[in-house]
Amino acid sequence: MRFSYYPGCTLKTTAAVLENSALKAARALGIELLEQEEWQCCGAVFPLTVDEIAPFLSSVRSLAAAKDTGEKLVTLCAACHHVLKRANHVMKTDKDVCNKANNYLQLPDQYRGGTEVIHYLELLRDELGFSALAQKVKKPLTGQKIAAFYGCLLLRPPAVMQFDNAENPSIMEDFLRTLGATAVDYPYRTECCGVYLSVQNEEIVAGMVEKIINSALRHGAEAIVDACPLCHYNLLELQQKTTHGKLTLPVYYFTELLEEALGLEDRAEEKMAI
Amino acid sequence: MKQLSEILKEVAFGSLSSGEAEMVIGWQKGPFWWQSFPAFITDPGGTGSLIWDPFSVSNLSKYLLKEVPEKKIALFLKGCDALGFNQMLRDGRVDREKVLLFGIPCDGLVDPARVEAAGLSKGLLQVKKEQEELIFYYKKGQRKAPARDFYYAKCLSCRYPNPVIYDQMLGEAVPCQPVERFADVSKLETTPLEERFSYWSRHFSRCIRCFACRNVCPACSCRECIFDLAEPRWLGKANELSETQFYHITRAYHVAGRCVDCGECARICPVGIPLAELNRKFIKDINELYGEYDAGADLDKEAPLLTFKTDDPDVSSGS
Amino acid sequence: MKITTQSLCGTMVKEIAAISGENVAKCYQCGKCTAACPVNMAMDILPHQVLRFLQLGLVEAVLNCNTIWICASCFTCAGRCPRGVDLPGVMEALRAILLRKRGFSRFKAGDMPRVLNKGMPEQGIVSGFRKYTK
Amino acid sequence: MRRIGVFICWCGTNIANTVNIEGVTEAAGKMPSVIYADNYKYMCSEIGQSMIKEAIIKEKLDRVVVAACSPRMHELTFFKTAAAAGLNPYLVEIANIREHCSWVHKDKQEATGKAIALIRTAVAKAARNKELWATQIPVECRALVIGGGIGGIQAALDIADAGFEVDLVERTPSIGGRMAQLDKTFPTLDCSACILTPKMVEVASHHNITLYTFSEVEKVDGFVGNFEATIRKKARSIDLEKCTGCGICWEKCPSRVKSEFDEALVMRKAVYVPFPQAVPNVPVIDRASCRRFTREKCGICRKACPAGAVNYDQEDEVLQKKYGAIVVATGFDILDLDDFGEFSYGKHPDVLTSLEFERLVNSSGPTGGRLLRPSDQSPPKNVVFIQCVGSRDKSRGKPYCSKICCMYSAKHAILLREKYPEAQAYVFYIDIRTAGKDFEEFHRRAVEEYGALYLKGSVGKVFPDGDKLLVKGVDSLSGHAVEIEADMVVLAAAIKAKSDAPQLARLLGISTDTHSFFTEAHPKLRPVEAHTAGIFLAGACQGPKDIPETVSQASGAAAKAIILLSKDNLLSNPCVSEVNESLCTGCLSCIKVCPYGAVAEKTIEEKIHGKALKRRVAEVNEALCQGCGSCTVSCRPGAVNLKGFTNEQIMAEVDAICL
Repeated sequence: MRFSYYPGCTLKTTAAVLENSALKAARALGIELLEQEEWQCCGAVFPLTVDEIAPFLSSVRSLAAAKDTGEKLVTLCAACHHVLKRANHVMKTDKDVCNKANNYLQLPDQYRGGTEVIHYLELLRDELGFSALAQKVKKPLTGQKIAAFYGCLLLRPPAVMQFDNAENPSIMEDFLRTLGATAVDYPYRTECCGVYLSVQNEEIVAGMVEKIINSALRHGAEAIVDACPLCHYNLLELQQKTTHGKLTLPVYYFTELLEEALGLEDRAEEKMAI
Repeated sequence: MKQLSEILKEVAFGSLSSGEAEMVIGWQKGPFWWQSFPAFITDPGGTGSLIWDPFSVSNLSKYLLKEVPEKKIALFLKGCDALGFNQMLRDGRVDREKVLLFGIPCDGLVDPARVEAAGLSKGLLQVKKEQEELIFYYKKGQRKAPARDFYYAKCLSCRYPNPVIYDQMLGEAVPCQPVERFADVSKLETTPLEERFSYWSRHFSRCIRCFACRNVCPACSCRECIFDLAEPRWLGKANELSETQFYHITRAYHVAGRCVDCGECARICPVGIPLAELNRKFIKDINELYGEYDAGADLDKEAPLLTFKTDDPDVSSGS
Repeated sequence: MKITTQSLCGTMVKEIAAISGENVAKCYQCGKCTAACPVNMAMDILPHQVLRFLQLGLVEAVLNCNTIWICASCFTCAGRCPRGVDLPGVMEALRAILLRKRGFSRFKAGDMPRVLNKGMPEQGIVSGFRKYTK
Repeated sequence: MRRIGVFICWCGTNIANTVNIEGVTEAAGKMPSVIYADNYKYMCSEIGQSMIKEAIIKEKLDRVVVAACSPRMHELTFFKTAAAAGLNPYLVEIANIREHCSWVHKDKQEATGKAIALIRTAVAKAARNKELWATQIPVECRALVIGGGIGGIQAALDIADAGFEVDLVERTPSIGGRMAQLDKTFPTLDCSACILTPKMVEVASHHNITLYTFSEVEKVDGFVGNFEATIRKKARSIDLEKCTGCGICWEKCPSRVKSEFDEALVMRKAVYVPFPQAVPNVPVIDRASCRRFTREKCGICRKACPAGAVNYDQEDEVLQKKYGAIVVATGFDILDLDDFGEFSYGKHPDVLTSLEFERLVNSSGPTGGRLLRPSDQSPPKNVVFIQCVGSRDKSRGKPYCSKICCMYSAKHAILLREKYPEAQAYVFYIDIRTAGKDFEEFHRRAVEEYGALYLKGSVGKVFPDGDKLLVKGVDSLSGHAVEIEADMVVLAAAIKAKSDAPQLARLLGISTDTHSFFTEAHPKLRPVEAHTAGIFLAGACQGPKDIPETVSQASGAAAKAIILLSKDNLLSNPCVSEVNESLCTGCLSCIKVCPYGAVAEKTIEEKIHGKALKRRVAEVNEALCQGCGSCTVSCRPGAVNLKGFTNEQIMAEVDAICL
């Protein structure tokens, strides 16, 4: 199985853990992820204004490059996935924007949304299959009660993202169960963590994180997993802030659990100890 | 391995002498190198004159409309002919029980105009095809050239070189290597409306109303064409451009969803009107609107323009 | 408050429609957006009221509120709106008017080191930068 | 040479103000074959009609053109006028110079020109009009009613009372439908069962009604006055004649499955009567869950039955019956709430649909009417009702208003207080719609006397929190986001068409709208008729409706059916298609496009080259044909023609406009 792979800036720096564990797991699963040459930053947020095309262009370059290889484009960072998937949708459905973008970029071939953008989790579910993944689990996470946190970017807006049932998703829970863990259901799993508001309004985000963490704890979670560097930062750093440094619920990227279940690496013991 | 033209003679002889067929429709050579005419043979002794060569372009199944058989008629079908035959079958114009079909794999036929354009026609006596090459025979000596260079444009975009219907297949199936067939249509679609109108007006103004396009078409199988009716008179007798346009547009509409894209209308036109382009525009539109559909390819598939579904959501009549 | 034809279809109203691509008349004020909004407690004008003000042509009122800066573009409202209104797009249009035309900037270069020191991921910094600055 | 008369109407000032009547009359007089042209202020009046009659006789007119309003309005009037003067009515042609001309134009000169063109067109067509004659079709004096809810019950009773035989076909084991599931009815708070049960019993005992429960209509052929239906009576596995309804069988039955009637809130047995007042009060064996049929063991009910009524070998019975009219009253379903995960429906037992709530307050329901929370069987104190869940929602639900939710939620708020005086109802609403007799008063009572708190706004999400449900919503009037700790949340889920409504529509040859509700022939003037003649609509299968509206429509549909059945013969519309066999090539495209199944294949024999040959051609069933013309446009050789609108006539019209 071979795919084009778009990493994004955060994965090369603050969220290197996410990328390293994902790539390691992919290799173990026989999935070839070819990092795109000369990828550019997706812009981190999808441009919601419809009167300018400049913010789309870097995404379109990556999408067009993937089309040239004929492979599906795999993303890992939730924000990059959101931006690329939506940009692709616009290219597919909005003739006007599509024409302008093509005119501007002067690509050798016109790009009209032909690439399929899939998230790493979708890759595991739809391309590899959770049942195939289950067979590769060497160290099942039996007995571990883990809460999945979806965040916004993978799920919404539902009509475009088509990731899962936006109000009642199950992909991450199915993933956790595949690894042998017990998935904890709690009502805040699809709420917003506060995203970039933590740049300026940390107190608002702290309040939102507190609700999420408390809800997960009340439902018996021993750890929480996410798929987005910014969710990860908010859940981890602002949890510590509200609890005055005491981490009540460890936070992991879903790929860290994958790595552990495949027997590639133990989660750092010291991390558990916090 | 036997030459296809030999096998063809054998099966023709066989079917006539066994009494399985009362007539064989095939091709025979005319006086010139480029002439391969339809032949109607009822005597087994006459089958020796049958041929299969790079000029056997006419679709023989259209003659079934004229011939009223008591026993079977045997005939030869190329890939394109088979689509046309199927369409006639779907339209209820031929009786499958009354025909014996010999399928012929065909990777393309030679356009005499291209031979002429290549300067090869002078003193030319005969053209034969061997593998991928054409051999041009002259009084003195012969010349060779790649066959594909001389094929009809319609053959280059052919997607069904092997017949989809037959009783007996003669020869080995040939590979399919079609070129994009909607390129001309797509190009025309992007030109401004006035330009397109003048493009077609220019072509239609040459029409001499010989109706060969209709007569050759396997989708034009009506017992009496509306353009031949005295009442109502759809088409005025005077040679008015607007009326000629009306004829051609109506013809295209009448074959819409049924045209098998054999390109015979354009090939036969004595004044070179690119009628196949008009048909292909319809095919392209139908494919885009209702999903891919190849008329004549699959008799079980619903024809898009002839399907009424009561579960299609109706738009309510409003206030 | 006086409502006039001029105030209802002023140039600003049209500009917001052009930038967001959204028609605020689609909103029938059910309040689902506000009810769904995870940050409504920090807003001075509630999301459904933003749309109501725009329906009334009261553009300045919404340009001066903190709501448009609190909106986190989490798309919860848009995902649940029964009328399919892209409220995050409207919020972005309002921010865009301030950032593009009025030289407004909520995130300044001087803020950068503070944010970086916190270990904030690049994704967050770029997002904030894109939302708060031209 | 024809002798055509043209009569131009002023329509008071409606036409005369915009069209130069004198100019038009003069122009008409010069048109080919027109030998007489005149005008009058009101052509449809007695005097106007007399003018036409006199002219037909005096001028020996053989064709008449009336230039007036739409043929929809007065075509029949002028047909009768012509007939009275001895002229075949189909020789009259109407030129619509009102709706198509004077009403839509301002410029008098242009409108006059257009009126002349329209008349020229009508004259050209009239010259080619032929005499047409309606034929008589006998009527089968029996009605079929599909669906045994309150709509079907009412229609069946009305038709039966008028003296006609009615077959009532109901898919489930009992008639009663949705109304049987309800506790009280708004706005009077009558007990639903108390007013419905007598009607159900009346159906069962009516000498003109034959009841087929646990039965389905499988096929309908034929046409108005002469339908032929195939009805499958599914095997009940219980002998209707022998069973006394004693109940021992279901007491003893060991299999338990979710009860459809109780909205899956409780279990029923595999042999069961859906509810105590069922008609007929005879159980059925649900073979899908019966051990006898699934595992080939058991047989307890047969052993236990004192009447020997249990028969495992019973087979489906298929009946063929003829009907003159059909009433469709198949009701509605509730929207599936899978896409509305924010309400936690299906995830938390105390989040209910309104219909489930209805069962919980119903004295014959799972809690004996005590209204207890499904989670812990405790009485709820705070109940939040949420309106428009999927209604008026073009994104995830249905764009239309479900019409009954405002009222039943007010009813629920009242019933809650009546059960538990301490309990508090909260109702989140977008708009309150109470446009029915005594509806607004009822709603106000819920607020003022029963203390329901209405909040204008929506609920964003329901967060299950311990044994409570935290409801986060908004009160948009105060401008505050609100949080309510609720014990129970009730969702007014949208009404939708039955999921198999499109299949039934196909079977009957009627049409559905984009939401699969059956469409009426005209939204205002023919609201109880389907597009297909002889088929009538009643109740929520045509769109969301409350009980009074359903009953009214059912009586309306019944009246229409009675009008039809009380005729010995029907006059057919002579404007139907005909096939010119010599032109027909037998491609049968016409069969494929005919919405009414009115075209069929036939084999003819003819001589070609001295040989007799068989050939297939198309044939039109004139009784089924509705004159829509689909076949004629699909016919390439022009072999199919619509009488009264032939290709020749239409070409003549086109030529008259263009040339």
